[in-house]
Amino acid sequence: MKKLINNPTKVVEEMIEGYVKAYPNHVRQLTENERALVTAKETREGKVGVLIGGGSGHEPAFIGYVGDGMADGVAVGNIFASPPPDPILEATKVIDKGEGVIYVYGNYAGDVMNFGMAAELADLESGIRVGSVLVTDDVASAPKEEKEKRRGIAGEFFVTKAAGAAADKGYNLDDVVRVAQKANDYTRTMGVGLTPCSLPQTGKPSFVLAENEMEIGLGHHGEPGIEKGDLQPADQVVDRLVHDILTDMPIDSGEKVAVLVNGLGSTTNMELYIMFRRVEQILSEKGIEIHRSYVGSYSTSLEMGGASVTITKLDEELAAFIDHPADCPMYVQK
Amino acid sequence: MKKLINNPTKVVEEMIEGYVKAYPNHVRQLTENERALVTAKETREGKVGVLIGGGSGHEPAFIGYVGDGMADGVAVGNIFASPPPDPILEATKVIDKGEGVIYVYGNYAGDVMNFGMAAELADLESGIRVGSVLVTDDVASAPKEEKEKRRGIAGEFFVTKAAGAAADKGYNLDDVVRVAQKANDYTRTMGVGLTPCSLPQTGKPSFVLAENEMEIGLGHHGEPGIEKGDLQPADQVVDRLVHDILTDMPIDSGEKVAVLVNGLGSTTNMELYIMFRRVEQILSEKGIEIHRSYVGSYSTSLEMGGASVTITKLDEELAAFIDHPADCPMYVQK
Amino acid sequence: MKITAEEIKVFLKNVVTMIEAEKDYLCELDRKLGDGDHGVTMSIGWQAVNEKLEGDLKEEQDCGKISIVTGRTFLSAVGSSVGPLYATGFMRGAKAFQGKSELSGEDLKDFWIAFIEGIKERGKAEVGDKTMIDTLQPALESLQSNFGKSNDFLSAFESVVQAAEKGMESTKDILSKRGRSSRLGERSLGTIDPGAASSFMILKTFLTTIKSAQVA
Amino acid sequence: MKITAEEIKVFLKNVVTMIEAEKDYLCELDRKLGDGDHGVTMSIGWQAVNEKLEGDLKEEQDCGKISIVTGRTFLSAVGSSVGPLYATGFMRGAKAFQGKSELSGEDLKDFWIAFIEGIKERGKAEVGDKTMIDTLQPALESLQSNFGKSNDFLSAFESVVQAAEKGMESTKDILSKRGRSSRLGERSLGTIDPGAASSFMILKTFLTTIKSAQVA
Ligand SMILES: Nc1ncnc2c1ncn2[C@@H]1O[C@H](COP(=O)(O)OP(=O)(O)O)[C@@H](O)[C@H]1O
Ligand SMILES: Nc1ncnc2c1ncn2[C@@H]1O[C@H](COP(=O)(O)OP(=O)(O)O)[C@@H](O)[C@H]1O
Ligand SMILES: [Mg+2]
Ligand SMILES: [Mg+2]
Ligand SMILES: [Mg+2]
Ligand SMILES: [Mg+2]
Repeated sequence: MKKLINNPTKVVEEMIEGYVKAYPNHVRQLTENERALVTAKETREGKVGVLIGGGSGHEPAFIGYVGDGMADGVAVGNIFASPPPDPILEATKVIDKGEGVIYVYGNYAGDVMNFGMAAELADLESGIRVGSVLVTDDVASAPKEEKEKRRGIAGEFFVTKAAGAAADKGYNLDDVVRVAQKANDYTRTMGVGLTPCSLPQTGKPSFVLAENEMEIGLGHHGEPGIEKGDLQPADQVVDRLVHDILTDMPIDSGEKVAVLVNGLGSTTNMELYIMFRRVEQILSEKGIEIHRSYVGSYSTSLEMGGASVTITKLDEELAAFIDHPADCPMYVQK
Repeated sequence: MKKLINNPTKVVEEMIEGYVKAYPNHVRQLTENERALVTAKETREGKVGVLIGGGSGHEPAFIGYVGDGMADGVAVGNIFASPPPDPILEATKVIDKGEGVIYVYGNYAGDVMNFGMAAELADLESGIRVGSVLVTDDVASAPKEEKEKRRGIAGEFFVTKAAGAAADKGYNLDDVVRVAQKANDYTRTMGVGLTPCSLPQTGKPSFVLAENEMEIGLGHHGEPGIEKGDLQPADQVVDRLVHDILTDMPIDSGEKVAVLVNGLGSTTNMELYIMFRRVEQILSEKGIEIHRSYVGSYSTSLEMGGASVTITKLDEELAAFIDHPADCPMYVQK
Repeated sequence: MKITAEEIKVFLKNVVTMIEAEKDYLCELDRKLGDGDHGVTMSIGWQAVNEKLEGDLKEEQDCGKISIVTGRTFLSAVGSSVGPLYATGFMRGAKAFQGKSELSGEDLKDFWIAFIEGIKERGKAEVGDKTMIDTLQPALESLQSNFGKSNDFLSAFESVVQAAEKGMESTKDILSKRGRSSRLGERSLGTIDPGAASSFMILKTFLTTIKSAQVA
Repeated sequence: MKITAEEIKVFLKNVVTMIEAEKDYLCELDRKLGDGDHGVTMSIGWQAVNEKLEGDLKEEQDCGKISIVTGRTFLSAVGSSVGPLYATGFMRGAKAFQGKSELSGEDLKDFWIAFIEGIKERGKAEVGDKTMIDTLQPALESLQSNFGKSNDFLSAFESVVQAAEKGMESTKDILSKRGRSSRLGERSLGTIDPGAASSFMILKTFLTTIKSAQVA
């Protein structure tokens, strides 16, 4: 696949360099570790730090979500690979303002180990309290009985948003963790893949689907999904995705939700709006109230084709946090 | 090409339906014409109305840029086709607050004729004064001596922003037109295409490039460009694009600019940041000050692969307008 | 010769059918030169006209009204470059048909002259710009001179279609200058302009329609 | 038997070379089961180790330090799943080498036991989870029983590599459960787990390295 890059082994470095140069008023690269970025503005004393991160290739996630009302720092891994403990630890030290730091990241073996090691080191070396919330929104990645094994995908946006808003409002670490954990518990995502992406270093497509095929539940890194089949019309695809979500997490008539229809990379906004149209039809038919909607490419898999639907149930507390303003390079909300 | 759609002949209708349902607090579809959208909030008496529009398939342009500080209304055409006069006219009537309306649109034969007819009708039928600014930022589309023949591409974002900010600040129609015209005169874009898009109704790729080919100056609708050649490293591509821009519009050391590195659809943010990195290197070497940067897919061509670089020279007036806040569904600036 | 309102509607119906058949070809031409949508645009516009023909216009006998509604409907459905162009053609042409349910050769000649003049005025393109004007201008000139000589519309229109075809073919050898296809390079050489093709096809469809009306 | 610090560095160098050769194959396995990057990750990590071998470690004679630096360097360069796993292996194994510039069979046995135990502790995977543990656990058991019997490290390690290979092969018949490849479907059947493959290759490279060290 053709890419506008210079050197496949330098893409992450050059990406970060460009990103930081583009948004110098928002983000700052740490001299201690070039894979650690924090907000350009120092955060206030006593604020719980919010740290996110994971592999690269999901932009605007995760680097795009550092800023007021969202994360205070991010650790950047290689493409589709967890960052090592060092940048996590260095960012942790900088964003800790005496009240501890929450790590919000997707539930992948690598991230669990690296963030876990960093959390231990932060405690041992610097006495920083770290709370962790692992995002497990991908319904397709494990059966309900093993929800704790599920992967984290687009729903991480809402979990980050909840944590970021709670921290911004002055909640203490335990409460920020509680809120983020609740957001994760209330969040489900189901996705569909159409066309593969390729790693710059291999140039090989991450999976193969025939010209008329789609795959339900395909992972955010091209991991195999749960069902391959003929490409269906958008409405039928959405029916399937929303059905699986609501089966896994029933929502009563009258309840409020936030919705994210997320594009994986090369899927157009036009298609995402058409998909959202159907999500809205289904939910409003069931009497479920859409409190706020997000439609766009919030968490990608390089240039993969496909999309996902995320639904987060909102109680009053979460609804307020979803409405909380944010000011990040790649996501601003008034 | 695989698309998540229902019916190829209904994509624009369903897209608008989904879009309006997703952002009911921001936009409203006119009952008089379903292809006309205006801000959900009534604009204030005496404010110059800003109307944008063009063919669909460029999302988030143009529908995404309706909101505070940007456009008050948008007319939505079929894919890659100018809207007819009706929705333009209906939107004009609604957003006119007694001080006239400015039309900002790309310089394409169809748009010129349709917006031109609408402007005539607005004057004849409703006595509404209309000023028009045609965006002509695409350096590749005509030589400098025939600048007025050039097409409008990604730079329309800056022209819309300037017009929207001026109108928001209470400028009168003549001044809004003057500002938008200045923004256009100070804006240049050069693009490169890598992979084609396909119209939902034909499914056929809009152009053919070999696996290692790129095309400089390829149009925003797949129109042939000025030069095909082997795909170059990102830095070399950017060098070429910026060189052509600066040759066409020399910028002195010490001058201020706004920069937009725009993805055409399937080009990743990672690649765009890598490209921005080079733009910044070139400009800072020349002593040109980047006042504000925008990196992302601001104006797409369905799922086309490729990117463009836009540079707008800023005097004090334009710099203030670039910094002006905005609150649109697909673009928020604090 | 006499052409009835029903025959005008048959002509329009024939255009609808013809465009569906030529849609892919017209897109193919536009992919080479422009944004690849000319067949789609024409199809959307003429399908909308078709709905009118089967609805509001079903009983309509005023050829002027038929032509105006055709133009307006086409324009509202498509926009694009050809929307204003063809719509202006039908709306200007309508003046020659106003209030008439039966049309003479003179009326038909006036219609097509106004049709083409309208398009020229709207688009301001010139011969050699590689647009439908390269088809329509020679057609116009042929109609003026041949109908003047013979006063036989049918035979004059035979020549018109021939001139139009030659004009259309000439666009192969011209660099693109207008519309979404306007550009610098030389890659446009060798391909017929899509609008030049569709306008030729419309003229040709008119010819075959009035010919079979004559026979019937 | 005696293994010198230089020979340990030769082993690490051989891993660097081996990984470059097997990079595509490891990615291919990971594309089938996971996110397709295992070869890339290993390559990035071992290239970083290679830089250390040619830099800071050039003169280093303390085998413990060499192993610690290898682990730390690998981890800082890659993160990922295998970063913490292999890094923990080298860092735990380092204890058996601490302060030594020459290693006995006993030291080597202790190293590999600590290496594997460290990975088990870090990843908490079990045999049958379709991970590198399916390679490493049989290797561990083989090492414990065979070295105990013979006290001949080389011949014991021959059996270790055989057991590791059998373990690696067994992952073909297991459904994925861990890492980025963890999922529901049955499509993972038939493919060797990439980490099971890379860990086998590392053990095998160690064997060939000490064999040629013996010969030399
Ligand atoms: N100014 C003009 N005058 C006459 N014909 C024009 C003009 N501009 C464009 N055209 C015609 O329109 C055709 C393109 O139509 P179409 O593809 O439907 O619209 P668009 O260019 O908006 O995509 C061209 O092939 C050309 O013949
Ligand atoms: N918890 C674990 N314990 C042992 N090995 C594991 C564990 N999780 C993953 N692995 C190994 O890591 C390998 C994948 O490594 P790699 O592709 O480099 O990392 P990632 O999964 O982060 O992309 C798997 O094939 C598996 O053998
Ligand atoms: Mg990975
Ligand atoms: Mg078009
Ligand atoms: Mg066209
Ligand atoms: Mg992997």
